[in-house]
Order: sequence, then structure tokens, then C-alpha cells
Amino acid sequence: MTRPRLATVWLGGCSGCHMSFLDMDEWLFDLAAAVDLVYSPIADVKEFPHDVDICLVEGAVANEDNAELAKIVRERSKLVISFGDCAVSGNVTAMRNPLGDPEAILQRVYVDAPDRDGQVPRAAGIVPALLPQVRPLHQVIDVEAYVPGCPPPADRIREAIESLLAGRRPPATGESIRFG
Amino acid sequence: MPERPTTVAIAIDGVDVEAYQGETVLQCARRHQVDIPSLCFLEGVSTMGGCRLCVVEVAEDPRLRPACATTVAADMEVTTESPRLRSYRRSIIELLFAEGNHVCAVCVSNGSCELQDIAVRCGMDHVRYELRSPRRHVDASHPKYVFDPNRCILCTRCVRVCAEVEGAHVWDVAHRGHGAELVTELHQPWGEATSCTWCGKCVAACPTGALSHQGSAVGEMRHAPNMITWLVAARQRGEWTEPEARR
Amino acid sequence: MATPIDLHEVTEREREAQFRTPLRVKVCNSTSCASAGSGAVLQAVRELAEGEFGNTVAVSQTGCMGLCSGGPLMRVEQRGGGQHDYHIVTPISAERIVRNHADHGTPTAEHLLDTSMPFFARQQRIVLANGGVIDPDRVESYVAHGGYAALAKALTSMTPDEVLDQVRLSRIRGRGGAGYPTANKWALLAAAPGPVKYVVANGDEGDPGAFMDRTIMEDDPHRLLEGIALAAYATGAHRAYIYVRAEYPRAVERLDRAIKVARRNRLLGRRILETDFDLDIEIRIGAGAFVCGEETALLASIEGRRGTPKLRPPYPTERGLFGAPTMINNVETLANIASIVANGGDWFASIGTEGSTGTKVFALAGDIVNTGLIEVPMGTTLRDIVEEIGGGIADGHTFKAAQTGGPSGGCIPARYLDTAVDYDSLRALGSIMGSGGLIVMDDRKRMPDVAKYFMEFSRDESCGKCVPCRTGTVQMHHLLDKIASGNGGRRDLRDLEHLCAVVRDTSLCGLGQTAPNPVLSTLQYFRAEYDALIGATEVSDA
Amino acid sequence: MSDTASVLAVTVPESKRSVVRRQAEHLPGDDRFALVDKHLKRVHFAQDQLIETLHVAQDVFGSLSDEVLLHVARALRLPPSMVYGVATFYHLFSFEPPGDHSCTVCTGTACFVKGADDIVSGVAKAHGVRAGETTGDGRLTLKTARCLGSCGLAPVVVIDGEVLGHQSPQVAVDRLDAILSADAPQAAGLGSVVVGGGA
Repeated sequence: MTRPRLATVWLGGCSGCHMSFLDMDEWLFDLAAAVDLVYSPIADVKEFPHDVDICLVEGAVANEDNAELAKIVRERSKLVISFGDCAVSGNVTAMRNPLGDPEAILQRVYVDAPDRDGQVPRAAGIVPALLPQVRPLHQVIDVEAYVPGCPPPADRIREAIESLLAGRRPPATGESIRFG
Repeated sequence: MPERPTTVAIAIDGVDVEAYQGETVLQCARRHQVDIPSLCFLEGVSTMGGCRLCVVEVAEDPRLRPACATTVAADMEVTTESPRLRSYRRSIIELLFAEGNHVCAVCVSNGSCELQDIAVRCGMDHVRYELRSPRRHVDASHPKYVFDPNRCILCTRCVRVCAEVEGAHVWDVAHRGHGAELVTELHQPWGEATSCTWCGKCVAACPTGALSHQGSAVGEMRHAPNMITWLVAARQRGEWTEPEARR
Repeated sequence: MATPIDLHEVTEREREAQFRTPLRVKVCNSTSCASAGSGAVLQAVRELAEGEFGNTVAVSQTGCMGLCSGGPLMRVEQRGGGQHDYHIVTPISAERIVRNHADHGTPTAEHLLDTSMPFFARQQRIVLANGGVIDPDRVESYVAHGGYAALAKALTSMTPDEVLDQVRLSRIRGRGGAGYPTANKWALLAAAPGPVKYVVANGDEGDPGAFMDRTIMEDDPHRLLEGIALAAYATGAHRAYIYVRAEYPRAVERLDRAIKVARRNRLLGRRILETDFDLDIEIRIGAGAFVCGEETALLASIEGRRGTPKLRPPYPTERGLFGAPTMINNVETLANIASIVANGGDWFASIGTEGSTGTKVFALAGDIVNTGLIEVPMGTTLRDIVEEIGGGIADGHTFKAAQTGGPSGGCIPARYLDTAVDYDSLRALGSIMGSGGLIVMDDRKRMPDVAKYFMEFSRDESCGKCVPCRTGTVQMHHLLDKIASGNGGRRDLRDLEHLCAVVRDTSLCGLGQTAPNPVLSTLQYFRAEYDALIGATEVSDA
Repeated sequence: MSDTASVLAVTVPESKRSVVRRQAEHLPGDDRFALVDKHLKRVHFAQDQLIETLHVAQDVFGSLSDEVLLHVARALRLPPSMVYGVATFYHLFSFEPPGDHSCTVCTGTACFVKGADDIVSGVAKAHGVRAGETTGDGRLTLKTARCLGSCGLAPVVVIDGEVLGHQSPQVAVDRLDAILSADAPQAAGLGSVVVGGGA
């Protein structure tokens, strides 16, 4: 029997969810024995592979790269899991939404705020353009399950992955779904 | 000696319980440890009936009834949990999350927020609806308190507490519908509202992080809605009971 | 104290006056005709009469004659019989018409209306009986056509209970929308402890596309006052309010004048018509809020507060305006009362259907040849209304749907055109009678757009008090917009349907509870249009 | 770190001029307040007369400023927040001075069916103003209404109080252009003289 192929990606987030993932400590050895980690920011793989069984997605969809990667993830994964509050709800990443036009935000951050020589980075193909509004993952692609938390505590992540490996949905009740 | 209330028998979720004549289904259920969720209800001030989370099914009544405003009647059969009620409550909570800017991770009330607690209870693992992301300005002009309308759910507890218990009526709801918002006096900074007595009852009553003490950091704010209930019982009925500990 | 009016004497005097002039010209000066230019017509005819024709031509304004699409309308009555109606008259053609009548006694073919056409022939007018007949500003004119006879009869020869009995016999149901039996409401107020109780006339006609109440208030204000007086007498109230939309300044003006005149003639005030019955009526003006049509919101507005609905019970008849027992009746309902008392409840019950008695006024509008105000017996089929009275669909298109009940109602498709229109049949079709707006739509209209239009209305008119209505309407509108613009998927449609159920079942008041109706009914009858719009797009269920 | 929500609050709303608002007395010689007071006296300062009083005040002043609202609140002995809440609840009260001219497009059902939306967007585009707002130069206020009850004439537009039936975007825009150009302000210098003369 082949081992499930696991992937994790991060979109518009702070990588805190992945840090919490690492907090699973020694259970990571058990996990490594149970699955093939085929793609992850913590593994050196350049392209998102095909035939992924489970993919944990951290972060909201904030820029064009995020949107593109989300679509690839969807196409190539059986189960897509919204991983952490930014993916689930937009969270801190989406706090720019009320401010409207991203251009004004870039101006404020890169031009007005620095003491001198401010400029908006726009190198084509290098700096992805911001989307008008940050969106939770499930509003961009279909998502099979949600693991909220900022970040989700390691126990919660482990519980979710164990459920998925056992062919069940991660718990969608009780404290396991508390935001924040 | 206070008169003993007359009682009637009603059934809550199939269990026969004794209800006091004149009390509401919500009060009766809570006395019997059946926790019907509600955000706008606050014992001690007038009933608003706006959050609609406490809707229950009553046998032989085709409509859902708000438990906070439905008086018990003999032989009433009340159902407080059903798949339909669960799905409706969850939708209502999702609608609230989509309406404002509720970012639990950076909220002063994270971990002790009634909205967050009910979201957990209703099984809200994500919000299906479009985030409205309204642009709302935080009012930190008051020396003691902060009003963050991003987290306001318009339950109007603060309005009622201020008008009915403190008597100052600093707060009210302005505009309407999706434009509705809380204002102090003529929509001026709270710190300039001369009618504010700085009593802090509005802050105590708030179920979310919308009203908080100046200087509270993430997760530090503790509200005390029970203080209001206690205070009203003491003032109006002369009953001094032990106020429950702050949440 | 003012002298009571002598109804007989006034009637005689009016009749005599009618015989004095060989020619009487009445120009419809209701709002619709006024916007079409009836003011200039009236002025031109008046100048002609005062100048050239001396006293041989009597000119007056009159109330709505119904066919608004033909405005300005003008009626010429000749002494000894003969009455001709004209449409689309101008000051110049009006002059010509009057001259022809005065000089030659002949009608003018050019603008002549065929009053045997179904638009007129198929109507039965009770509430609008005085349209085209009386001058709304003259109480004498109302009295001469039977006005205040019912009140006189009730006050002098009937007990309050007997008045209530007639209303009960008539089986009239509330014309404001829900169709609650009027007599039941009256009985509740009559049984409520006094002495302070209130009768409130609900003239906050907010449905876009409905203007029957406005027409009654503007064109026959005394009919409303008489109805209120009868309601107050039957229920033991001595104070009444008329709540009028601020958008109806003319109705406010006319009612104000009518109340003053009525007081002066002891038709209102202390010891009405020299009996022991006292009643005063006060006008309260809204300020633009659809939700104030809801009873408890309306009362809050009269009390000078935000027009947000309150939880019921307690019902207004227990604790209403200023805490006192209060009964709220729709203007059209009250406008039927004088006729019921004058002719008897049985007479009224013989009109219409078993479950819905009497007539109903509809504001007929949309893609239809004849638009305007019509009054037909309950139970008239939709087909009769659309094809006969309305003259069919305009511009060579075909009928697609009729919308009744405004933002709380639904769209009825062509296959139900033979439905007899009454409270129960409309409800069975997923719509409601509502206040009487009836908008006809042709095959060019897309139903998701129509649903979106009404949802935008409900969204903007939501008071904001309860969560499902305040935020649910926003999300439903968003989803409808997404779907109607071709950007929606199956999941959006599913979310929309779920939200319809949430908002319908959990909202605090009628506005929220009925806000999903336009979506539900268009989904019920025109689902294929929604499916076609989402067919092209993305995601299925996860 | 303190409450991060301040990230959302890039600006705190500009403090209203509390000094002006707090003034118990209004400008001497402004007899418009006397008209409001006359009404108040007539209704015996009854608190339930708030909406009627606001109507009167708006008729007198054109719109409801903070100063006017506070005046009414004090006269009726109502909390300012309640007066503000009531005034903002109802569509017909406005808080900004209206433009020189007004254009109201009826968006009732009959007018909707006959294309009222296109008229709103047509006028909005032609004059660079959104529904419910006044143009930057204060010349035109564009409004929508929820059914004016002239359904037989749909679609209906009301320009400066005149009801116009069977409108189209172009007809409405042309009419507005004619009205606006008829009393267009003269050269800037002259205009300021006129304004200055009134002060």
C-alpha cells in the first residue's frame, strides 16, 4: 500500500501555522513514517506536484501568486484543508480590506512611511500584484475541511491530520474550531 | 417576605420542568441549566430580541419563537436544539462575522468573548458569506475606554444599560439597516460626550471586544455583564446577591 | 362651539346647484394627472368658464378616475343626463371640448374615452366610488354623495356593538397585506379597558408601485375620516391618528383641511352630530421608512422614535401607542367601513369570494397598455385584470409574470393567469395580496434581476434591529448580484436558498420574514433562468 | 503590543467642533430658530413631537446641522444621541445642505420595470455624482425615491419639483443641462462678490 502524499503551502500569512506544525515535535517522526511529504515550505521542492492526497494551505489569498498557487493546489490535490485563521477567515491578512484600494496601502507603506527614497516595488515577474481584496481560501477554491486557529495549536493540527489519515473529517465542533 | 411565584409545568427538550408564571422561556431554561444561546439578552435591562439566536421551536406553533421574549404557558413544549435550529444559529453567527471585522487573533476579548464562544458552540469552522469588510473608525478618545465598532454586533446592550440603569443615555443606534451604527451623543468622539459619567457599565455589558478598557492588550479584556444583572437586582428589588466573578 | 352640519340640507343644496348649470366640467387632479399637466387644463377651463361662459359652466377638480396612463382626464356632464370622459387632454383641446359641449351639445370625438371598454366596465367601485365625482376639498360634495350618512346612522340608531356586528358580517379582511379579519381586531380593542385607547389609520403606503391609499387620502379624505370615526365609535376610542408618509405632502394637506372642516361642521371633535360621541383625529407624518408600515414600528414613529419594530406580544391592542390599547387599520380598510355600515355587512359579503369579501383596489403598472388605479371584486381572475382591464401587454410582447405584494410578494407566471385573485389563492401561489401593487412584466424581464431589485429594496429598508434581516438581506443581495451578472456558481445558489430560509424563519418582523419571497417565488417558477446563469460557472459542491 | 485594531483605524474621525456644538446660544439675529421654537411651543414641547419638529427644522434650515439637532434635543429635553438616532433613521432628513438644483429619479417598481436604473446611472455619469449626493460645486443633488406614485407615467423623474413622465437617460440629462446652464454662475470674481454681499 502506498503512503498518502501530504503537502503544505503558505499563501498570504505569517508562517505561524507552519511553526505550530513544527510544534508537533516528536509526532512529526510518526507523521514522516505515515506519509510522504511531497511539497512544503520546509522541504526543498520547487514545483507543486501532482496527485497530492492531502494539502494543508496556510494563509489567505492576497496576491496574484497566491491565487495562482491556490488553483494549482486545487487541481492537483484530493483534499484541500484550510489551515489556520488566515486561510479560513482572512484574519490579519484581510485587515487591509476595509482600507480599499491596495495602491493607497502600497503608497503608505513604501513611499510615505520611509524616511527617504521610498518606492513601490513593482518588478514584473518578481513582486506579485496585490488583489483588490484579500479573500479566505474557500472563496477562491473549493475546500474540504477547516482547521482554524491563529495559529492552530499543535494538538489541533495533529488531531486534524490523524482524522484525515483515518479517512474522517477533522473535528468541526467544540474547541477545535475556535478562531484566534 | 417575597411572594412565592406561581408555577406552571412546561417541557424543555422533552424534560418536564417547573416554570414561574410570567417568566420567559429563556429565563426558565437557564434556571434549569439549559443554555439557549443569546447575544442581545441581558437580565436586568429591557428585552431587545434582535440577535435571534435564542429562537426555539414550540409545539403546535409553526413559527420559531425568540426564547427571550416568549412567556411560558402551561404545558408548553419547547425544543431548544434541532438540526434546523443549529443550522439557523450557525448562519446567524456567520452573518455577524461577515458583517463586521471580527479578527479574534488580535482582539482584546479573544478567549473571553460571547460571540466567539457561541461561534464555537454553533460549529462555525468557517464563514460562508462574503466578508463585507466595512471601514469603521476606532474611537479611543475616552480617557478610560475604547470603542471599536469593527467588533460591534449592534446588540444594544450598552445602549440599554446606559439609558435604563445609569440613566445617561449617552449611546444610541444611528442610521439603519446595514448602515446602522452606535453613536455617542451627536456622533462625536466619546471623549467629548459630556453626558458620559465614566461609569463603565456599557463596557461591562458588552459581549464582544467592541467596548474595552484603555490599554487592554490582546485577550486581556474581561467583561462583566453579570454585574449589571446583580446591580439591577440590588437597586430595584433590594436583593444583594453575590455578583458572579468576572468572566 | 361649531354648528353641526345638516346633512340633508347640504345634500339638497348641492343637488340644486347641479341643476343650475347646464354643463359641469370635472378635471381629474389626482397626483398622476397632475404630473401629466391637469393643473393647466383646470386653469384653462376655469378661465373659459369664468370669462366667456359666465355661470353656465361649472368647473371643479375631482379625484382619481383610474386610467392614469390616459391622463390628464376630464369629465363633462350635461344637465339632464349625458356624461362624457376625455383622456390626454391639453389646455387647448380641453377648451375645444368644452366649447363643443356648450355651444353645440356635442362631444368631441378626438379625445373621447370609450367608457364601455373593460377598463371601466369591469370595475366595481366602492372605495373609489367618488373618483371623478366629488371635489375632494369640499365636504359638501362628499355629503351630497352619501357622505357621513353612515356615521349619522351609527351614532343615532346603532350601538357600538351593532356597528361591530356589521363589520363582522361583512367579513372584511385587512387591506394592508396580511388579510387579518378586521372585525377581530376591532373586537380586541372594544374589549380592551378604557378610557384611553387609540385608532390609528396606517397610511404609510410604502410598497414601490402602490398608490391606492394615497389616492384615498388625497381624493376622498372624508371617506377615511368617516371610516375612522365609525371604527372609534365601535371600539370606544376617542382619539385617532392618521400616519401618512412624508412623501405624500398633498395627502397631508388635504387631510389636514378635511379634518378642520369636519371639526367646524361637528363631524369631529366634541359631541359629534350632537350625540355624546367625541373623537379627535391627528395627522402624524412619517419621514421615509418603509418599515414604518409595520404596526409596532409605526407606533414607535408616532411616538417620535426610531421606527423599529417591537416584539409581539404584547400586541398593540393590549399595549400600543403610549402604552394604551391601540388598533391599527389600513387606510383602504377604513375607507370601506362607511359603505359597510350604510349598506349592511351582508351586502358587502355578497361581493367577492367566500374567503375574501368586497373589492380590492390595485395599482396596475408595468408593461401593460392601461395603467392606473382599478377596483375589482375579490376573485376577479388575473387574466381579466391583465388582458381585459389592463388591455394586455404593450408593444407586441407577451406576458411573463405579474408581481403582487411588492417586496414582500412574489411573481406569478403565465400558467396561473386564471387564478382568481384573493388573499388565499395568492398565498397558495407563494405571493401575497399586499397593499395592492400589481406590476405586469413582459418577456423581456429577467427574473433574477427582478428578485435582486426587491432584495435591494428590502436591504435598504431593513431597520437593522435584528441580525438576519439586517445582514441576511445584504448577503442575499450580494449573491443575487453575483448570480444575475453571470458570476455565480451552484454553491452561491445553495447559500442563497439557505439564507432565504434563515431570514424568513428567524427575522423579528414581517419585513424580514417576507423579504425572501421575491427570491423564493422566482426560484419556484423561473428556476431555469437561475440555472442558465450559473450553468457556465465553476465549482460544484465539495 | 497593544490592541492591533488600531491598524484598521488609520484615522480617527475628525473631532467635531465641540465648541460650536456646545454653544447654548446661536448666532444673534438668526430668527430661524425662532420659527422652530414657535412650533415647539405650539406642540407644548411634547417629546413625541420629535419627528414633526425635525421636519419643521429641516424646512426652515434646509438641512439638519449638529447645532440644530442639539437645539431640538435641548428644547424637548431628549438625549442628543436619541435625537441623532431618530434623525438618521429616516430617509427624508438630510445633514448636508442641498444643491442648488435637485433631480430625483423614481425607482419604484413600475419605473424599475421601465428602466429607471439606466436613468440614475445616466445622470450620475453625466454629472459625476452618485445617487444621494451633491456635486462638488454644490449645483446639483441627485436623489432616488421609492415610488412617487405616478406609475402611469413611468419612468418618472422630478427635477426641481417638477414631475416629468416617460423619461429616458438622454431626455433627463438634456433637461438638467438646460436648467443648470440657465443659471450657471458667472465668472468667479462676480460670483464671489454675490456671495460676499450676502454675508
